[in-house]
Amino acid sequence: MSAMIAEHDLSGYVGTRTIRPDGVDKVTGRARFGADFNLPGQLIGRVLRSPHPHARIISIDTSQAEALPGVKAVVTRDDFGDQPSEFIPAGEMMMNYRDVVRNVMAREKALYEGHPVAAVAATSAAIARRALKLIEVQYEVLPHVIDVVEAMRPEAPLLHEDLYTAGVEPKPDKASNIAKRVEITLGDIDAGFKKADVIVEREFKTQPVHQGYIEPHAALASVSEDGSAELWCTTQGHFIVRAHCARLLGMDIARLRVTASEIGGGFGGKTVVYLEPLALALSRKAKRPVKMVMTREEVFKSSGPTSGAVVQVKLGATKDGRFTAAFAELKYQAGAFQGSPVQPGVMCAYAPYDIENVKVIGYDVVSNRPKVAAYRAPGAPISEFAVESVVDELAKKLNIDPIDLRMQNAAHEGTKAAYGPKFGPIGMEETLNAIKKTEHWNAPLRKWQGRGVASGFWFNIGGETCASLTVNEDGTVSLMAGTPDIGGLRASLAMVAADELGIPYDKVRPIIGDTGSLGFTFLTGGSRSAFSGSMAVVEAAKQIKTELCARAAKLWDTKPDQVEFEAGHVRHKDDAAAKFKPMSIADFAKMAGKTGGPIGGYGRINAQGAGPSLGTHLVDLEVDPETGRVTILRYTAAQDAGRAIHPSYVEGQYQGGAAQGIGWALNEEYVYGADGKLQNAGFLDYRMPVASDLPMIDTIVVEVPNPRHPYGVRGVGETPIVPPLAAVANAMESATGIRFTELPMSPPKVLKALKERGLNKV
Amino acid sequence: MAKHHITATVNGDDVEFLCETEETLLDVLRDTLHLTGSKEGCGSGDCGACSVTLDGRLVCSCLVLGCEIGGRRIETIESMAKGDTLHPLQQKFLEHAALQCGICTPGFLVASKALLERKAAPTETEVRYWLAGNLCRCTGYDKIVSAVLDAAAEMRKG
Amino acid sequence: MARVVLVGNLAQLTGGVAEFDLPATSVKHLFQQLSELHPPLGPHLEEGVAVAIDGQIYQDALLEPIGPNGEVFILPQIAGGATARTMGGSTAG
Amino acid sequence: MRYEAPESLEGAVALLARATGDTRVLAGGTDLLVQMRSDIVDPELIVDIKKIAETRAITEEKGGWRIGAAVTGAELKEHPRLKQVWPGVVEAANLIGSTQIQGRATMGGNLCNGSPAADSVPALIAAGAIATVAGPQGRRDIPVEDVMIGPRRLSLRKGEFVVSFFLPPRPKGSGDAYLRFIPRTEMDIAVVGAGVSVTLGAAGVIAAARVSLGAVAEKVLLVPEAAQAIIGSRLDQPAQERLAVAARAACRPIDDKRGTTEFRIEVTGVLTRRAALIALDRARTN
Repeated sequence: MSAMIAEHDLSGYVGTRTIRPDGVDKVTGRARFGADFNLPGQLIGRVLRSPHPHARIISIDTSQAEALPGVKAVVTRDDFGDQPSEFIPAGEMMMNYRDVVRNVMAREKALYEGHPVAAVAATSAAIARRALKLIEVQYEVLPHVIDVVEAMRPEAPLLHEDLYTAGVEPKPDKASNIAKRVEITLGDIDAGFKKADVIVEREFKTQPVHQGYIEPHAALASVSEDGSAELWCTTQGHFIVRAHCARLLGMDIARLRVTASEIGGGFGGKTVVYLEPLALALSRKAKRPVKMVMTREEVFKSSGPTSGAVVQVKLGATKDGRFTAAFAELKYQAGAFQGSPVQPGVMCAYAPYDIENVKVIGYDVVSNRPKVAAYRAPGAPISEFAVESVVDELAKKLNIDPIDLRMQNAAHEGTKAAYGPKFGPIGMEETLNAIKKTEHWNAPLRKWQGRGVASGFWFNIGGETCASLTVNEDGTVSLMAGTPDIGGLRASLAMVAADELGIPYDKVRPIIGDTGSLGFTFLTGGSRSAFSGSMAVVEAAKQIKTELCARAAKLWDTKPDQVEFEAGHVRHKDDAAAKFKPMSIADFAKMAGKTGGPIGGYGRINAQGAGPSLGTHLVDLEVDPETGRVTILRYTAAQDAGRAIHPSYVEGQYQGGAAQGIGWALNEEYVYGADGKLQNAGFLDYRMPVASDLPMIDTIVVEVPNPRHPYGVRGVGETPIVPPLAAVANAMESATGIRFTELPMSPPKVLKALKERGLNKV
Repeated sequence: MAKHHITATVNGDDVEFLCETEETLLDVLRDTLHLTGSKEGCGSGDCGACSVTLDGRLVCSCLVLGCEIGGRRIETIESMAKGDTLHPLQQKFLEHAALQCGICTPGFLVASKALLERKAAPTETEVRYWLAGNLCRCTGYDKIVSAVLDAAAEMRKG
Repeated sequence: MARVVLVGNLAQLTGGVAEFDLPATSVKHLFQQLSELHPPLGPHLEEGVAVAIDGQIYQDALLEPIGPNGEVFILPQIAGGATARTMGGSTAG
Repeated sequence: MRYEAPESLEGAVALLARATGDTRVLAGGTDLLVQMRSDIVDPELIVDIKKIAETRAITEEKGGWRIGAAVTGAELKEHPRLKQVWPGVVEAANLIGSTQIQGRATMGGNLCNGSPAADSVPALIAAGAIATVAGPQGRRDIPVEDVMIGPRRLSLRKGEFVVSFFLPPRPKGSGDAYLRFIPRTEMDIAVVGAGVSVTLGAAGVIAAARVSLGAVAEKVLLVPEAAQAIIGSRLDQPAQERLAVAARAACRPIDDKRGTTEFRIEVTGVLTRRAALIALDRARTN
């Protein structure tokens, strides 16, 4: 470790590849994830879930379960007070708690297979499982609807009798499964399409895919007799968990302390609550700690995948390749409750391009599936898959190189985005150039091999963020952040702190604080944790430097403006006599008590100015014409990071996003039977890419600094999943001449398409 | 039915425990012996996060019954570092940033160690196929495969 | 006077009017003026929208100043916000 | 739930014969433990046969090979001679799951799990393997194709279990191969499986052949028509086409999450042809 750091100038860690501070614990098995926490006297909680996709719950009889020796508590809908239908800010997020309480525990109806109906806590997992079998639930089974288009039909089974489409005038007088219509417009598309020489119009269909984190949801709750509680859980945002749970259980926020465990993957799926309120409710009843862990089947059936969707795209261009008008209509599945990511889907659809006339309409549609949760750039991969496929087709029609066509229409600084703002400096053109310059772009291809390129956009967000820096007696620094570290955050923040304070990286020890230790901090999501966290650390460091300068001025009997902080030391500005020896942080630490007490800084900000990150991906693949099997041969991902604090973890984001996108494009999907039940709720038949499915994934870290961040940083975590879907589809077209518009492009679909065209021969 | 009384060797230590027939080796490791480095990602042998070696043979501990291991030798992630010294694989995983969230890391390390004990100089393809039973959702496998190849090279240098 | 533009569905609450010239000096000030002009807008502005002032996006920034000739777009809150309701996706594994 | 690990055949047979409730034989456990966990089975008695020496041995016998029912895929692969004589069988057994699964999974378990998609079974059937079964009436030999009669249904009688497999002597000029189709490169259940074994006669003409198909019917199929289609040929283009047609004709697959009926039938022809070509190539160099 020290060897690696020695290579670098101690005054500048940002941009280097340090070893993560939490690394050793993670390679030795010591790191504690959600299911690794235990308490004396703890009970095991299990959930009874609806076997029906849609059913009215007539009655729930838990008496036999409660009578089973070893069962200490049973909770049902009766243990959770109803919530009014109002959208309440939970952190920066708005949620309708009426839906949240119903998703956590079914009330009037079970709305999807796996919807929680009751939960038990017992002295052993075996007893808890037996108790579930003793709970008698009377259902009135109702007709169900799974498909988004069917759910939109007037005659479709209605999930919520009180759901009226928002965003349409006049307000509809009849309830439906369409929760919301959204729209953005820029210019006049009719005029724009009139100017077009070529117009491509197509419909696309995607299936819901799961975030696929390897660590199942887990929670350990302990409620004491005075109603105060502690909760350990695996989450992307323990302050959000606290907000939701306090609300659902009617607790004072200060009485609930939530500690985020190490998190075994989230990708957006661990931004909501499932087990946490149940564990708290069970513990409150049993007055004993309750531990709950989902099985993999429960994760697939009951935690949020992202939307499947149907997307229409219409794009017009002049002969010389200038886009004149763009239209899209997006129909996104929300699952059992409203709130699909259709709005960001609408806003991102054409964001990579500078187009005068744009109109995008979106529909948020409920159906009898688990409520969708965020998944990496929520909504964007779906709409941009459709748009980037059509851009590719347009390039072929116009006989223009697909990178050149994108370049010609690329958004850049000053471009007015269809969703409102003017872009600052962004890296669309830079990533296109980076890809075009690769040897990969011009490498030869054989028969049945194809090459595809596609770009992607994601906004990124900032938001409320706290971080503290405490100077310890020996001059070392303790760093506390409030966003769970999913992929190297602690390393990035420690590097920034070390650079700000001019001390060695390994003298900074970062941890993730619990909800009692820092002010409200929004979750790890929206590609915000490194962006916002580093801004908060810079603010905290500034406070320390100011404080040290003030103390030095007093010690030296000089004016504060006579001293300055530089490279880890406080110096007297014009110290000709050299009688004031520069003081290090360690010097101050030793005499902290004598000079006014402990030294520390506390950054509390609402980070603004998150810069969008654009990326362009390039993929080669080969199709087996006789079986429809697709092999990914080569992959290059270029993306604008603004400034890469830790290049390895930035590259890791590009590679991980690409792999997830490849899975989404080729094999991953939720498969439902006619009975409305999920048929592939496990890693065996929900086919995420394995090591032998992928090649090395080359990365190009483009750096177009974000002027609103002290180090120029942009979030990078989400954009990488946006380009792969279309890149793979475009490569499929190049390999077979067939434009695939439905995901996943699984072997049966591919072989069918080849057969229909008589191409299924070597 | 009385519990089974089992004695076995785990990470070089003699251990003695009681377990029900349906308890898996993974349950025993995590809940009875408190060795939580082996993770449960699926419970069906599809993710490899619970990988351990049983008499030197790589297995998913979620697919072995606790009552099957009487008199056998089990090695888990907890025994991979020796004293203060990380195994070369552990060191290379850190240097290559071969982990993001880290939940799959113990399984990958145990599986990779088993590979390098059988094959000192595996090709990239051999590494990828050997590790196909270990799911990682974060990294796209790139840095994991690089770390294993690099560790192999270093171990060959001795 | 600041030039104010409503993006997306919000104009449905102002009888289709999407553009305003208002003497607003801060986001809070602007929200007050808009709510007075078009009461139905009020709850939506409170629910959480993003504003782009001279091209820069701000979320939950009531105190952000608006220049005399500022150009302000009021848009659905970016993922992580109200309209997404699903919040941002994960930044990492 | 009782667990017994007898060290003798007789002990195992006695336990199985006496058992009243749901009883399961445990070999590698890679299917049984998953079914127990997902509440598909909840046995009263588990009989672990791995302590019975005979189930764990690989021995040469009358010019052929005897493989214990509880020998793991990894052990098969590591055997110095077996993969030269029966490469198809060894490869098939090694397609069952991951490296970790290989450390546990056995051909006995793969067969007795009663899945039509079992990877090692078409290879065993193509090889003409015989299953040796022990039971209350003593031992008997059953051609592997006659062990499974339907999904999760076996022809074994009460108290019987598979002890070992016998692979017959291999004439010179013989070769076998097994191919399966899965969407990924690893970790999936076969959507289609094809095992082919051929023996060349004079002048490189196929004198004998066996073709077996997995995952395209309620059980693993032995398809004599497909074998007939190539016997007497050098597997030239027309013979390959006849083989594909005959193999497809034997399919009666289901539509499910893993593949459509149409897809399975189409790919069966392709894989059978490809497996035959590999088997032929091996026969020529043997």
